[in-house]
Order: sequence, then structure tokens, then C-alpha cells
Amino acid sequence: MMLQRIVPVTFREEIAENVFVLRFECNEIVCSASPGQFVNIRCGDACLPLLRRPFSISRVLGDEVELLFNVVGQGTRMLAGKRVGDSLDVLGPLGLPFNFGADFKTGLIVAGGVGVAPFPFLTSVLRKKGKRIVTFLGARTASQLAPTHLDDIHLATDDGTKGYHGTVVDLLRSYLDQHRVESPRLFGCGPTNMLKALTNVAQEMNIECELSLEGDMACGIGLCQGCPVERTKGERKYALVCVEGPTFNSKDILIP
Amino acid sequence: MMLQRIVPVTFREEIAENVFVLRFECNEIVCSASPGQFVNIRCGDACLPLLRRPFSISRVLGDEVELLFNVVGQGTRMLAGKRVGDSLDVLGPLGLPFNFGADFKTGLIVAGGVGVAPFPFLTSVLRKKGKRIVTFLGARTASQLAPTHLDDIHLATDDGTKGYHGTVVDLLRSYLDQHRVESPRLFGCGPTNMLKALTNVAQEMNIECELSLEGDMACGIGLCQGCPVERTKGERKYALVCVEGPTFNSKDILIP
Amino acid sequence: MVKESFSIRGVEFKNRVLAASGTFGYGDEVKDLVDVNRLGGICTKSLSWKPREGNPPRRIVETPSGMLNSIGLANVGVHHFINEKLPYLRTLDTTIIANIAASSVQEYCDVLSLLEQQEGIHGYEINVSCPNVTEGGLNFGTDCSKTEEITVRLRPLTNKPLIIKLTPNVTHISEFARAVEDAGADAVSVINTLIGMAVDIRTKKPRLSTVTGGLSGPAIKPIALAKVYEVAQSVHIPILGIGGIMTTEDAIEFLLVGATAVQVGTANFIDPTAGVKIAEGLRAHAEQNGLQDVGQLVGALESHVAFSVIQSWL
Amino acid sequence: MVKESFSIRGVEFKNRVLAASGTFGYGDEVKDLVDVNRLGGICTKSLSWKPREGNPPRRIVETPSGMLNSIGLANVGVHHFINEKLPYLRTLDTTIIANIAASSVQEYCDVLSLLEQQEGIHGYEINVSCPNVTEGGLNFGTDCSKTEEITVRLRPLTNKPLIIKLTPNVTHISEFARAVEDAGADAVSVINTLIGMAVDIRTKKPRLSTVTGGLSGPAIKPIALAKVYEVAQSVHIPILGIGGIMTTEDAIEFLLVGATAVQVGTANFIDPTAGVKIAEGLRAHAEQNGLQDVGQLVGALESHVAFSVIQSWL
Ligand SMILES: Cc1cc2nc3c(=O)[nH]c(=O)nc-3n(C[C@H](O)[C@H](O)[C@H](O)COP(=O)(O)OP(=O)(O)OC[C@H]3O[C@@H](n4cnc5c(N)ncnc54)[C@H](O)[C@@H]3O)c2cc1C
Ligand SMILES: Cc1cc2nc3c(=O)[nH]c(=O)nc-3n(C[C@H](O)[C@H](O)[C@H](O)COP(=O)(O)OP(=O)(O)OC[C@H]3O[C@@H](n4cnc5c(N)ncnc54)[C@H](O)[C@@H]3O)c2cc1C
Ligand SMILES: Cc1cc2nc3c(=O)[nH]c(=O)nc-3n(C[C@H](O)[C@H](O)[C@H](O)COP(=O)(O)O)c2cc1C
Ligand SMILES: Cc1cc2nc3c(=O)[nH]c(=O)nc-3n(C[C@H](O)[C@H](O)[C@H](O)COP(=O)(O)O)c2cc1C
Ligand code: FES
Ligand code: FES
Repeated sequence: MMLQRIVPVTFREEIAENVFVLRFECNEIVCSASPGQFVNIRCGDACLPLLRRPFSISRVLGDEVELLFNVVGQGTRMLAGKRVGDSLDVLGPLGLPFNFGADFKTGLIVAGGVGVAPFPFLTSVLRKKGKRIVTFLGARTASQLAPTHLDDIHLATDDGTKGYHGTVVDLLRSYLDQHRVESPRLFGCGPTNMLKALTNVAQEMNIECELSLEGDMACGIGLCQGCPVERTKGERKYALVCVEGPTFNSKDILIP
Repeated sequence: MMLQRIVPVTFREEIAENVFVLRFECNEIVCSASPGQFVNIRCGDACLPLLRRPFSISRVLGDEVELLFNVVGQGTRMLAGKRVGDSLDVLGPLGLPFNFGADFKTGLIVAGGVGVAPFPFLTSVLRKKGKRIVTFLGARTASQLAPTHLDDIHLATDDGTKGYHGTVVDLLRSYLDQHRVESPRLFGCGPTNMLKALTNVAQEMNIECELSLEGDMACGIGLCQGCPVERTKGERKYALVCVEGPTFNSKDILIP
Repeated sequence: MVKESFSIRGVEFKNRVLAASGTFGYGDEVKDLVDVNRLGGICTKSLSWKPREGNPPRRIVETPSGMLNSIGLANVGVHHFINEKLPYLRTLDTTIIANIAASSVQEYCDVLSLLEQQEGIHGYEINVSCPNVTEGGLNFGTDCSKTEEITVRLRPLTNKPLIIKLTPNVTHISEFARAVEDAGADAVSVINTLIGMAVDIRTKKPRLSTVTGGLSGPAIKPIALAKVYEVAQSVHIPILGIGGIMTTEDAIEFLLVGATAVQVGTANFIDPTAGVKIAEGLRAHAEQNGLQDVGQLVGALESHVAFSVIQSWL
Repeated sequence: MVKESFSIRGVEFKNRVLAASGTFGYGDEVKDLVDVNRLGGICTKSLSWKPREGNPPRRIVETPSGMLNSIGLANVGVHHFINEKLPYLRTLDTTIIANIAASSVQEYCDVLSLLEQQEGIHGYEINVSCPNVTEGGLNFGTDCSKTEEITVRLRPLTNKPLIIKLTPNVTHISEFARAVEDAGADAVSVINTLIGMAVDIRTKKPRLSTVTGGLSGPAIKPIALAKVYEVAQSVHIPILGIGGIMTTEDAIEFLLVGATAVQVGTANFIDPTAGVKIAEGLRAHAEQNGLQDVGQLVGALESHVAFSVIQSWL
């Protein structure tokens, strides 16, 4: 059940170049959250920025919710400027979680940049379910990698400063070429191009693949119809990322 | 000469209820400023608030300019939240100073609430010129009085919690009834009603009186024509508070 | 006890704050977050005869103190609405206004007539900011005679409140208000969004898929207030004031300039409880100011300037 | 070396950023703060035949990301301008555009004719957002035939650039742009301020003495961009884009949608060097993107949506 709460910031740190971790305390959100869901946060207290900003739930620890985010504009800059004890207006948990209960043995997690955000939470839940996990993490350069609270991590950087020299999806391909993975399922999050490439891999190798999308959201709760993503089948042309996503099976949607 | 400078905040303190002192370092402004002039400050770094906010120069100390202000809305709230080391976009010194060089022996300073702001600076200059100074300072209640760096202070509060029980202009009146003041000149700053009452006293007693006005300013530098005050004489109906004031002889203007 | 309610054509609204069309879904999306029964009313998302997919992404762009949208009237269509959404709305204890959008005058009539046969709808709000497909795609709402025609055609079809929602993208909105008043409308909603646009300078493309979109939020509040004020000088029917209302103070401004009630739009996206908070704020304001009725604020602007002067400000 | 200049009717502007009328005085107020010679041009405060005192206070109200003004065309009058302000402007090395406001068609003609006899004015910008006193006070700028008439009457009086500054407070601004193009205007300035209002809920009075005023600043940028885009689809004469421009990025948006150059208004109040910074920013942007001419940005919007579709967004 979604909640709107004013919560205290309990932790804030820059963990990689321009990548911040922020935690707030909210037992109720912790209790009802699942991996892949997000929260929608009011970054300022006046009307600048006007709209809330959506962030994946990155981890839950005790009563705390952890976010992992990049500073890209005004909202995230304000969020990065929060201090312990500041209060935060949060709406969540929102959206549909990853289908982590599906029938598979190995979770292949593929993250580009700060797309890693939802995966520490997913990892902890898959671990509890006794799944095997292999994680592929890519970034433009080494300083932007944030490989925390993940299992069996394989790194890639576009500039080769760390790990595999190339995209994270190329790294995944070469891994799948070399390893036999038992009953796999893909979980991906990251930039659009990466998600497209990942969708192709999933299709070629016939692996079920779930993606977490980012969309431009005004409300995050199904009020504005502002976050469509094109569907591949069914009667309706679009699905709403905020309430029918942000996680989708890669077969169900067309990445724009 | 007016300047636009990015300057560091060097001091910030709440000195009375909701009354803040803030200092910034700017040798150039210190060098060219006179009592009664103001600075125009960008309180946020985005467009909220959009316009600069004007503040009287309250004191100069070495290379530092001191402001004294009330938190009344968004701009002043943001200013009160500045910390030492933060930078500030300042335009100043602006406007015409008090005519402190005029021919008089006793400066009678009359301030209502945070209208006290320009007077520590004026006091220090009058002192240097060997003038006698008597200061009348009023506020709604004791906790809002900020009687610092002034001479021969007489206090009044509307609720009688400190000093004279009544308005500061009533206090002035009773002082003038009881004392013979040699060659006086009035200097006033405060709420509109107070300035009106003060203008009446000046007229009745035939004392020259200078007022520092507040007006709604978009630019503070004569560009927008947004800050008119009605003149009592001359060809033109209005004067601009920002460039022809904020200090005026009470005979020259009609307080709205 | 302060009176909060008001009525239009005999239909009562329990207070003077409604949720604006397109910003509150069909009332069921946020039932976890807010007790919608504490709103004066709910205007549904615009309903058309057939379901509409809406425009391709990108549909939303944030602008300084505002937002642009290009939803494309995405909606479930009136049949699905009747079957799937109306049953829930019927369980609510608040006034339900069905907002109708259409691409021909006939479609307006068809949708309204079908809704007339249903239980649970208390009135209609007609969104005329729609392209008139049968006549070259020009917007109904910027053509005074078309706006009038829609009103004339709809009026005989219902005895319930008929509210025409006017677009601000016209020279003299009061002409439109007068026209629909004369044609029998019971109230006007003022304003819909303003036409706006934003460009991504990196890609050199418009940010919205449809190039332009509708601007809403606090940025437009001064414009909306002026439009409501203009309309209030020209008609006697109630005005529902809309545009950038975020707080109780904003709502009071609209009442003072002549709005009988207000609608809260964009604010719902930031705080779905905004409307309820504003309704409570209005009651508290009335209490604190010794008013018996929130309605005493309506048109209570103290202005001694002749209306003819107000155009000469630049 | 990137080309920054452009010209209108043979008059060169050294770059594509001008100071907007009414927001930069007569150029002498800020000479301490900014090298005005680095601007592409300066539009003077609107000049009328006689000096105008302007409206009573309050003239300025801040709004979310915007401001309302009701200056009342306060200006020194054309004679005083010629004697006291023009000599300074003549010393400048930038293009001087005299902006003219009037309350009758004849007054426009008189002011322009008098200015024609002076040295140092390079062109005219006609502010039609003025009440037409001889015909009941209605705004010239919202009446297409009046706007056209002004252009027709002024055109024979000068061989210098004649720029008509259009008001956004109309249904189809492109009709006005086409009318003045046909009447011989060399360019259009788009847009002047939008009508807006604000209320002090404590006193229950309008905040501005004239009730309504003109809205400017970042809040209106999306609307201004849409108006420039609309005009750019309809005329071939240059457009000077205006409205909420604060940064180089904002200016580029206006160029992309079809403005030949931009004017910076409200931003000057916050930072009098805004215009110069934006001019430099445009040059830097062109350099970084390998352009030979800033003008290559003009109308370079990549949009594959038919213009007829863009009204159907709601
Ligand atoms: C469901 C969901 C989960 C997300 N989870 C995370 C997360 O865990 N960590 C994280 O760092 N980011 C996440 N994002 C993206 C994050 O919401 C945006 O980075 C943030 O809204 C930018 O706000 P801003 O004010 O700083 O930037 P803005 O000033 O708004 O924009 C800066 C740039 O980012 C782009 N942008 C703005 N909003 C979005 C958006 N919603 N989606 C995509 N691009 C946008 C703009 O076009 C612009 O180029 C998520 C987005 C969604 C929809
Ligand atoms: C020349 C000059 C010198 C000043 N010196 C000082 C000073 O030394 N110390 C000090 O505390 N204040 C001073 N003021 C007033 C100060 O500028 C305002 O308090 C400040 O601008 C309010 O900004 P805000 O964003 O906090 O409030 P806002 O949110 O803008 O407004 C809060 C309230 O203050 C009123 N207000 C806003 N701006 C002004 C204004 N310019 N004048 C009058 N009322 C306004 C509003 O109507 C509203 O009621 C001075 C004003 C002028 C013109
Ligand atoms: C995302 C969005 C969708 C909207 N959809 C509709 C609609 O379907 N029908 C309608 O009449 N108005 C619609 N509107 C207009 C609003 O009801 C309202 O008139 C406008 O947004 C101004 O109010 P605001 O500033 O409070 O949002 C929509 C507005 C937004 C922001
Ligand atoms: C205080 C003020 C005074 C103005 N005076 C004039 C004027 O005298 N003549 C004119 O044509 N436009 C005038 N304008 C309009 C501006 O030139 C400009 O068109 C408008 O403000 C939009 O641009 P901006 O958002 O950059 O300010 C004025 C604007 C402001 C804010
Ligand atoms: S963000 Fe509003 S419906 Fe999805
Ligand atoms: S504040 Fe702009 S002219 Fe005085």
C-alpha cells in the first residue's frame, strides 16, 4: 500500500563520482516495499523543482530505506545537499516489483551506471530465496562504478579503466558464451541503449528478461497519464510506467 | 560606484526574535558605501525567488558589510539559512545616502522594528563628525528589539514589555516635550505608519527629517521604474525610491 | 459552524474545492492516500466516445514553476468508464462531474446522452479545448460560435449542471463566457492550460512529441486569476477558478476575484491531499475571520479601479 | 571566428542579443556594471509624445518564477529623450532601437517622425500593447486591423527598420504577424507581457494599483516559445524572440524555434550583465558545435510533426 510520509534523513554519502547514497527512516515503507519499486520524493519545499522525483528503492536496512542516485539536475542536487536530520516528503512504495518469485534458478543482473540502484534490494531478496546471482555492472569509467551489496560482480567500463573494456551487455554476452547458466532470468536497469541491447540478447538466447524503466513522470501514481511506454501486444497501445511498471518483461514493451 | 560581486559570508547570527545579522566580505563596497545606502542580494541561485532583495547597509567593519534583517518570506528565509563560507551575489552600494553632512548638532534617530538596520552605520559616521546622537527604538515586543551599536538609546514597545509603553514616535514626542534639543535633525526608518507619524512630528516641531523608505523593487538600479513614491513638489509626480532614495527629506514625499 | 457548501443548478457540492479534470484520474487511483469524500467534487479525466490511446511519449516536461503536458486526452472511453470506473465513483460521498471531450459536436452529444442514462453522475464539465476533427482540426474552444453551438446542443440533453470549461488561449475570454451563459450553461470553468513549448537544445527537438502542450501549475496562476477576474465582470453564472492553485491562500485569491469555487489540478501530482488540505484551509480561514460561510469570500475583492482602466498597465 | 552579427533592413546588429524595452532604461543606468557595447542592441523604454508619470504604486509583484508589472509606460517623453538621453546613446557602439508607445495612431506617427530627424537612432520598435484612447481605450495590440493600420501609417515615414512588437494576449498571434508583414514591417518582436494579476488576501485588494499587469520572466518562457514558433510558421520577416530568457540555453531554444535574435528583459533586473553573458554564451556554443555563424541555429528545430497536429495535445 502506498503511503505519503514526512521522514527523517538518517545517512548521506557520496560513494562514487557524483553518485550519492541517502537513507531515510520509514518502517511502514520498509514493511511494504519489494525490489523494483520506487519512491517519489519532493526535493525542495517550494515549487522549485515543482514535481517530485522518482528513485528506485536500493536497499532496506532495519527501518531505513536506502536510495542510490546520480546528481543530474536541480532536484538531485538538492537531494544530495540534504543532511542527516533533515526531513523528506516521500510517497511510496510505488509501482510493480520485479517478478522475483518467478520460476528460475539464476538471476542475471545487468546494470548500467546508476541503473544499479534497484539491485542491492533485489539481490538480498533473491539470496533469501536461495537463487544463484551473477551481476554485471557497467559504467563509462571506473570512478562511476558503485558495486555495493551485490553478488558475483563482473565489471565493465566503456573506457576500460576497470574490468571488461566495453559495454556491460557485451560483457554479459561473452559471459553467456563461456558459461552454462542454469535456468536463467535477466534483470536489467540502465540507459535506454543498454536496455535495447539487453532485450536483443534476451530474445536471441531466449531468456526471460525483466527491465526497470525510467520515464518522465509528473505524478508517479497513475493520475496524469504522463508516462506511457509502448506495448508490443494487447488491446492498449501504451502502458503507464508508474503503475504498470517500472518493471516490465522485455517482451511486453518497445523501448523507445 | 555600484558594483556586482560574488562575496563570501563571514558571519551569521540570530540576534533577536526572527532578526538576523549577516556579514559578507567586500572591501570595494565598504570603501564606497555611505549610511542609508543599500545592497541588493540574490537570495537563491535558481529563479526562486526570482528578484533580488534589498537590504540597508547596517554597519561596515574592516572589509566586511553587515546586514540586519527580519525573516518575512522566502528570500529572507533563504538568506537566514546561509552559512559562513557560502557565497552571495551582491549588487551595491545602491541609492542615495542620508544627508549626514547637513548643518545640525543633534541627530535624533527614530527606528521602528527592523527599521533600525541603517542606523549603526549612520551612528558611527555621525560620531566621527562629532554630532550628538539620541536614538529612539521601538518594536512590538521586547524580544524583537535589536539595540546594538547605537548611542543614547531610548526604548519603546507596543506591549510595554520593555521601555516606554507605546509607539516609538510617542516616545520621541514625550522626549522632545521634556528636553531641549540643540539644532536637531531627524532620521527615521520603519513601518509606513511610523514614518507618517514621524513626518507629522517633524512638521509640527519644524525639524528637518530624513526618512529611509522601503518600496517594492524589481531592479534596485533604476531600470524598471517599479518603485515610485509620490513627490510633494516639482514637475514630476513620482520619484524612484531606488535611485532618488531610499532616503528622502520628509517634506519632499508623500508616504502612501 | 461555517457553511462550506455551494450548489449549481440545485446540485450541492459539500465544499468549494474540486479535483480538476485529468489530474485526479477517476478517483480510485489515490484512495489509499486521501479520503476523496472530503473533496467538494471530482471532475473525471475527459471522456470521449471511444477510448483514446493518447500521444506518444514524451508527454510531460517540467518548466519553471510549471509543467507542460501533452497527454492527448488519453482515456478509457465512456463505455469502459461506465462499466469499470463509475461503480466505484457511485460509492463515494462527493459530487461527481463527468468531463467530456470530443472531436465533433455530435460526439459531445453522444457521450453526454449515454452518461445521462447512468446513475451516479451529478453534472457535466465540457472540455472545449479539443481539435474539431470534422472541421479541419481547429480547436473548438478558440472559436466562440463553436463553443456556443456545443452549449446550445448539449443544454436540452440534460437537466443536470452543465459546466463549460474555457480555454485561456483567446483574446477575450469573457466573450466566450457570455456566449455560453446565454446559451444556457450553468457555470464556467476557468481556465484550461495555456499553449506552451520547450526545446531540448542538445537534440534540437521539441521536448514534447506533439511540439506544443498545455502549461499548468503555479507559473500560470497570475494569468488564471486575471482570466477569472475578467469573466467575473461579465457573467452571472458561477465560475470554477482553476490554474496553479497549490495552497489555501491561492484558493482565496481565486474566490476573492469572483470564483464560486476552485479546482485543484497540478498540485495533486505533488500532493494528492492538496485539495482536501485546501478545503480544510478555507474552512479554517473562514472561522478565523468570523465568516459564517466560505462563500462570503466570493467576489469580495476590494477594488476601486474602473474595469476599463485595467488594460492600460504596461 | 564565429559570425555573430545579423541585420534587419541593412542595419547591422553585432550579435543576436538585445536588451528588451522597459528593462534596460536608456542604457546609461548600468554603465558602471556592464559594457553595453557588447550587446547586439538596446531597445529603449517605450517613448511617448509627452512624458508619462506612470501608474501609482504598487507597480511590481513577484510571482512564482515571474513578476507582474504595471509601470504605466512611465517615460521621459520623446523631447526629453532627444535632449537628455540620446546624446549618451549616440556615444555607444551598439544598435539603438527606439521603442514607441502611443495612445493614438497619430501619436505613433508624430513620435516616429520627430525621432526620424535625429541622429543616432538605428530603428524603431512599435509597442502596440497600449490603450487606444481615441477609440474607447481598447488595446491596439489585440485588434488586428489597428495593429495593421499602425504599421501602414508608419511605414512611409522611415527607411529604417520598423519592428512591430506583438502582444501574446490574442488567440492567433500569427494573424497579427502576417498582417504587419504584409503592411511592410521589417520584423516582429514576440512577445510582450501576458495579462496577469495577484491579490493580497489580507487586505482583499489587488496587489497592483491597476488590478492587472504584465507577467514576465521564466514562468512565461514556454508560452513565449510557442508564440515564436507559431509566428515562425507564418511569416518570413525576422522574429525577435522575447520572454523569460535567463540563460544561453534559453536563448538557443528561441533561435531553434525560429527567432532570428532574442531580447532579454526581466533577467536584467536580476543580473544587468545577463544580455552580455548570453551573447558570449551563444558565441561559445557555436564554437563548441563547429558552427560558422550563430545564425545557423535559427529555425534549426528538428521536428517531424505536422504543424496541424500541434494543437491537439491536451
Ligand atoms: C521509476 C524510476 C526510478 C528511478 N530511480 C533512480 C535511481 O534509483 N537513481 C537515480 O539516480 N535516478 C533514478 N531515476 C531517475 C531520476 O528520477 C532522475 O535522475 C531525476 O528525476 C532527475 O531530477 P533532477 O531534478 O536532478 O534533474 P532534471 O533537472 O529534472 O533533469 C536533468 C536531466 O535528467 C533528465 N530527466 C529528468 N527527469 C527524468 C526522469 N524521470 N527520467 C529520465 N530522465 C530524466 C532530464 O531530461 C535532463 O536531461 C529513476 C527514474 C524513474 C522514473
Ligand atoms: C531600500 C530597502 C532597504 C531595506 N532594508 C532592509 C533591512 O535592512 N532589513 C530588513 O529586514 N528589511 C529591509 N528591507 C525590506 C526587505 O527588502 C524585505 O523584507 C525583503 O525583500 C522580503 O523578502 P522575502 O522574500 O523574505 O519576503 P517576500 O516573500 O517577498 O514577502 C514577504 C512580505 O514582505 C513584503 N515585501 C516583500 N518585498 C518587500 C519590499 N521590497 N518592501 C516591502 N515589503 C516587501 C511582501 O509584500 C510580503 O508581505 C529593505 C527594503 C528596501 C526597499
Ligand atoms: C496532465 C494534465 C492532464 C489534463 N487533462 C485534462 C483533461 O483531460 N480535461 C480537461 O478538461 N482538463 C485537463 N487538464 C487541465 C486541468 O484540469 C487544469 O485546467 C489545468 O491543469 C490548470 O490547473 P492547474 O494549474 O491547477 O493544473 C489537464 C492538466 C494536466 C496538467
Ligand atoms: C518592468 C517592465 C517594463 C516594461 N516596459 C516595456 C515598455 O515600456 N515597452 C515595451 O514594449 N515592453 C515593455 N516591457 C516588456 C518587455 O520588453 C518584454 O517584452 C517582456 O518583459 C517579456 O520578456 P522577459 O520575460 O524577458 O521580461 C516591460 C517589461 C517589464 C518587466
Ligand atoms: S507519472 Fe503520472 S500516470 Fe505515470
Ligand atoms: S526598483 Fe527598478 S527602478 Fe527602482
